[in-house]
Amino acid sequence: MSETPAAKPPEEPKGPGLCGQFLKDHGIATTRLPDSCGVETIEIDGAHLEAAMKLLRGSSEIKLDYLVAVSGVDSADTFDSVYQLWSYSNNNELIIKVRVKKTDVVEGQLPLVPSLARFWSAANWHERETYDLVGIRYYGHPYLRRILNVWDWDGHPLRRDYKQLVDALNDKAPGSFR
Amino acid sequence: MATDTEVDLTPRLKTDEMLINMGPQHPATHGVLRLILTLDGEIVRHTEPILGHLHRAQEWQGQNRTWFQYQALIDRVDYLSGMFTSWAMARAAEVVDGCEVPERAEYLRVMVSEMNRITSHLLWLGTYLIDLGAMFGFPFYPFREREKLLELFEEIAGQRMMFNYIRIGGVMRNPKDAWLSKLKKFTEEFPDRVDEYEAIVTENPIFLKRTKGVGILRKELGMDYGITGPSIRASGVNIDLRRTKPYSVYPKLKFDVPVNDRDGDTFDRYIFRIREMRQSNEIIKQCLDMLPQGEISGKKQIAGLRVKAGEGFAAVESPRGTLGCYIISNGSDRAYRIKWRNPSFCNLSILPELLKNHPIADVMAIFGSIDVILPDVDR
Amino acid sequence: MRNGAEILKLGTLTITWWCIIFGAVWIACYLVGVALPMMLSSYDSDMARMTAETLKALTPILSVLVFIPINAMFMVLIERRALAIFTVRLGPNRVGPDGYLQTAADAVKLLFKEDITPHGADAFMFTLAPIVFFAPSIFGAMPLLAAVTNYHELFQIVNLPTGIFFILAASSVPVVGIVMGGWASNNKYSLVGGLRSAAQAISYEIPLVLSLVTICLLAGSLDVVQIAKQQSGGILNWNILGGGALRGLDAALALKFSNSAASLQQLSAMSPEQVIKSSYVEPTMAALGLAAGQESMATIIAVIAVLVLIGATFIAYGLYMTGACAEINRIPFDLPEAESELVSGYNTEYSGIKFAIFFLAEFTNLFIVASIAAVMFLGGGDCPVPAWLGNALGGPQLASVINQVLNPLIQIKLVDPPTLFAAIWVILKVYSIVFFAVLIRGTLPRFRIDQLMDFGWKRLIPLSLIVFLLVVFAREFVNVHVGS
Amino acid sequence: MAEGNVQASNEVPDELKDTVTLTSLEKMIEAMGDLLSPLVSPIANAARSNSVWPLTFGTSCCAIEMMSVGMSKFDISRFGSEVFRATPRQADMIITAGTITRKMAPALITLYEQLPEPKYVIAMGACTVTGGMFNDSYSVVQGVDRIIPVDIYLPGCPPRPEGILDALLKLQQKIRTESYSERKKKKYRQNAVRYVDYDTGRPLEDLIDEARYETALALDPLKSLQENK
Repeated sequence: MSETPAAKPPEEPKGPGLCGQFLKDHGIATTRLPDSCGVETIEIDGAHLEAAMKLLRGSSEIKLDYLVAVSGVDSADTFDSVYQLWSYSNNNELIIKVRVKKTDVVEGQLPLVPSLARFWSAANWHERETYDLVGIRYYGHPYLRRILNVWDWDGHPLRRDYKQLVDALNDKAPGSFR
Repeated sequence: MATDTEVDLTPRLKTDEMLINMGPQHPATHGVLRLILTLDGEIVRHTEPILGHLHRAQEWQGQNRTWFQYQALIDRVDYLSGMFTSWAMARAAEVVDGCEVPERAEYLRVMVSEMNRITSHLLWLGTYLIDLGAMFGFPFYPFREREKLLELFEEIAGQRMMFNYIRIGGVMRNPKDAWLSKLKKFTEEFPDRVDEYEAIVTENPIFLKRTKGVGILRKELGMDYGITGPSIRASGVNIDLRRTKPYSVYPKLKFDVPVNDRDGDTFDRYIFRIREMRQSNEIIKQCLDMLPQGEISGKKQIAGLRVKAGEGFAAVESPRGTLGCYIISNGSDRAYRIKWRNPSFCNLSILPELLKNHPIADVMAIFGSIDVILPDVDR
Repeated sequence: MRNGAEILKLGTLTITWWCIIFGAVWIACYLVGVALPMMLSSYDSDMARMTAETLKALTPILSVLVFIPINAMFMVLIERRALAIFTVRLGPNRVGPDGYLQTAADAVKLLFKEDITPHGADAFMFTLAPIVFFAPSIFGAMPLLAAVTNYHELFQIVNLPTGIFFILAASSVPVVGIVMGGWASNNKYSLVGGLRSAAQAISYEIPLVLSLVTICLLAGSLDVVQIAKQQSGGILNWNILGGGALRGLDAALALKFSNSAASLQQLSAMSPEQVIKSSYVEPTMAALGLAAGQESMATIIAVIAVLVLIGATFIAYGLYMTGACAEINRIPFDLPEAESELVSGYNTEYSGIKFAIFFLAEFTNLFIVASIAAVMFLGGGDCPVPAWLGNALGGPQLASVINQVLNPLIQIKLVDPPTLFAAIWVILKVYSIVFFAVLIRGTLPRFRIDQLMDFGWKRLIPLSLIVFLLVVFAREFVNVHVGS
Repeated sequence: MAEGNVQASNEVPDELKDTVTLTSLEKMIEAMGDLLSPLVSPIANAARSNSVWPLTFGTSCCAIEMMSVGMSKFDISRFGSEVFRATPRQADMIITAGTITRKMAPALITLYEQLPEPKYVIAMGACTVTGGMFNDSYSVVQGVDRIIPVDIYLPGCPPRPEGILDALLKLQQKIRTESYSERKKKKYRQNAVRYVDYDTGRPLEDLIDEARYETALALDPLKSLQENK
């Protein structure tokens, strides 16, 4: 259960893709990750996320104006915040990842990623959900509260080290069903 | 009083806002949504949706069940269109795995999921009329057609609602010829039935009064919130993955995607669903004619089903909008992470904006019109 | 064809239930109002006479008390069965023979159910509300009794010279009960429901009353018995068709159909124009001050006036039905208990017997507004077949045959044929209105509160005022019921 | 019956309970006690069993089948149960159609307690019988009998509408075997606080506190249970 994704076969580092080049032109550094199933995937530093998103959304040629989803992933040594970007008007696609190293996270605190909810309403509930389930704190979010679980829930269920609450309502151990 | 020279201008009658708690148990919240409405008289000033009353940890299940087990579970993500949830995950897994899907399977997938779109819209139509207060009478008619389709589903998949029919790599079962002819018969009857609904509903003056000009969704606002599906097409955004990001055999099929030319209101969202049902019926007809012979699964359906390592995102156009699935696989028999992008979840987030300054009776009209399924929201 | 069989079953059910209801009321009234006083009359003492008189006076009350619960149970059942037929279902058919006792089971169950007063509710008001809601439908129905039983002597006691005012006053009381219940429940849905109900009742009372006032104007009376009497003699005399404006036509046709030589001679001497003239021309001439040579002009005006009157009364009937639907909270005006918005509206917190009373009263109110419509617009207990046509078709012979058959019963005063026929006609009329209301319930969605107000104040009230004015002017040119 | 699972420790104070007033008929029957019970039982049972009004309570997939059962093809109205009441005060039975999660549990308890006696529960679907396919999810209640007493278990995911009809008939049979006075004595203990005061007129910012309050309610029965252990 706690296996990490198998290491990818090392790919040749390609040059920046369409969106990576566009961001580079506007002075935002990105790292190109291996394409996920043919979709350009870039890693970006949290500090530049908001600026990059504004650029990508506003530009007329890229026009990635459709934020499909924000996901949180508890990877082997990082917490990833993954943004799927599409466009309403053309066929561009982009996946942006913001990675926070687990070693950088202060003990007892949550990893921090800037929030997009202030200027992109679609991000609002997705970020709340990711905060709820994976435990990534989106700073600058107007209303960052748990959305699916009750408000004073302990822990973040989709973390690999989550210990399930056992009580009168739910006392069978996970996996006992199978 | 003589000493009082100033006139008291403060209003004598103090009015107060009233908080009303709607749900989680309420006949019109389609299950278990809870809305905390701030009312000024009967006008809604602020809405606070509270979700998660049906949070069944589908994503957590995805990490803890094998692929084969999880396939059976995901119909429950959106129980009115189980074919689409299955298909979204199957597509994502196929994209990651790189396995081929036989053409016959693709046609069957299109067929059953369009059938499922019809059942979903039919149920929506019935419940929407209940929301508008037609408690008896009309709501029963869409169910009549829905039952016919459910019988067909039962014949091909063994279940009325939780089909588990579309599997990673293909579909589960080959339909018999009798089934295909029954379906053909249904497609021939169905347009007449839709005419019947339209005759009862579309020309009903009270229905028109209740829906026209209510809950206008501006195009830009909808795009800002990431709304998809008929709700945004009724507001003039042309996003239908079957056409804009074509998948499966949709490019080979002839059908229109109805798109509005103005900001849509509740009535537009109704009429566009009706039109979509007609289009779906056309698609099924074409599929029946074009259905090729051949294999139906490109992957062996065994308990130890594995998906190659990698990550990928794939989406299908469900009756409610873009239904996406983001998979990270590490090559083992279960997923490392599965994230669902549910159309209802995103569409629901616009509800507070739409409800603002509408009377409380319109809460149902608007909430019903964006067609939200609660397990699709809460997972 | 299965649907046909279902409809047949529904018909059987209806007739059986009618027999049960009327049998019960009939026997109760007979025992208390006729049989016991007759027995007592053999004792020649003041005490016996006084008791007999008291019993007679109590009969109307007793009849209503027996009638209302059984009738409401039947109405609930017929509504459920009819809605089931509209939606291709079967409806309750398990309890008793073919489900005849379904609502009786419901009633008994509700009687045995726990009766809850919610925490924080005003217990006194909470208990009082259903009573306030239900009581007016009992005493409000009283003045109608004489009108629907062909002025039977037993029910003359409860007749009032200003009966329709009394009925209207009584029918506006239930809303107080709704507001009381809504307020006392300590529940916001109830409160909103109660307030909606008050607003709705105030708006829709006006067209309702105006449409009835229009009829009173045509009838020249506020006495429901008087109004019902005026309409006797067939459908052409009913208030829904101009309030007596067609009496001239009726009279001419009667002449034509009567086979006596004198009338035939009289008829053949008249041109069609004269037929019309015979009933209206004089008042018209007087009103317009026309000379003798301008008769054709007067005739045209009279015909126009008749058409206007027919249209106006017909619209008044529509207005009355709309207002009544709103008054008793039926779909599409069921906002006070809007199930998909306010859970159950004003009765959200009511359970057990109190809820049963609300339920009962709702259906009783429907029955009462339908009977008002039957008496005021549809001729009360009058047979829709005009008298001359009935005579031509052999009505008197039929009546005499029936009289002979029923003779033993008539002898002991168990049956009074005119009352019997009047009751049957009233029931047919009332239940066709009830059935129409059920049909509407199975068809229409609900209004929104602001649209409801809009509809009420901007459409119905002006329309009802226009109708009223039209009638005021048009009746000057025609011989309507007034003064007859 | 799983009444034992419902803990008495957080019983509602009397002043918060709904008042139950008996009708004079019931008072009479109660006064006569067990004597009258054999006479009343058949009448009461026949009436109760033939008019079981369900509450419109549906959380997920099963709710759709519950709707189907009221529709033309299956037609629950034949058994007099098509009167789906939206308010618990007027219903006799809850069909727990769909998964009950921890967040939903307090609402369901409240609903159950708002039903007037006699009240019945049909646990519909695998999720409410045992937790079903979501049995080991962190957020799912493993069987609705952990929070309210259940009369009929109806397995299936979701059960077919015929299954619901069967469950209803079984429930009717069960009701017919009851004794009136026994049923009166068997009182369910109130546990949940009925009036979660969402709307005390506080400003919306305070909703946070209110939601915390609700959360506390959701978890309270559990905490108290652990303390007892």
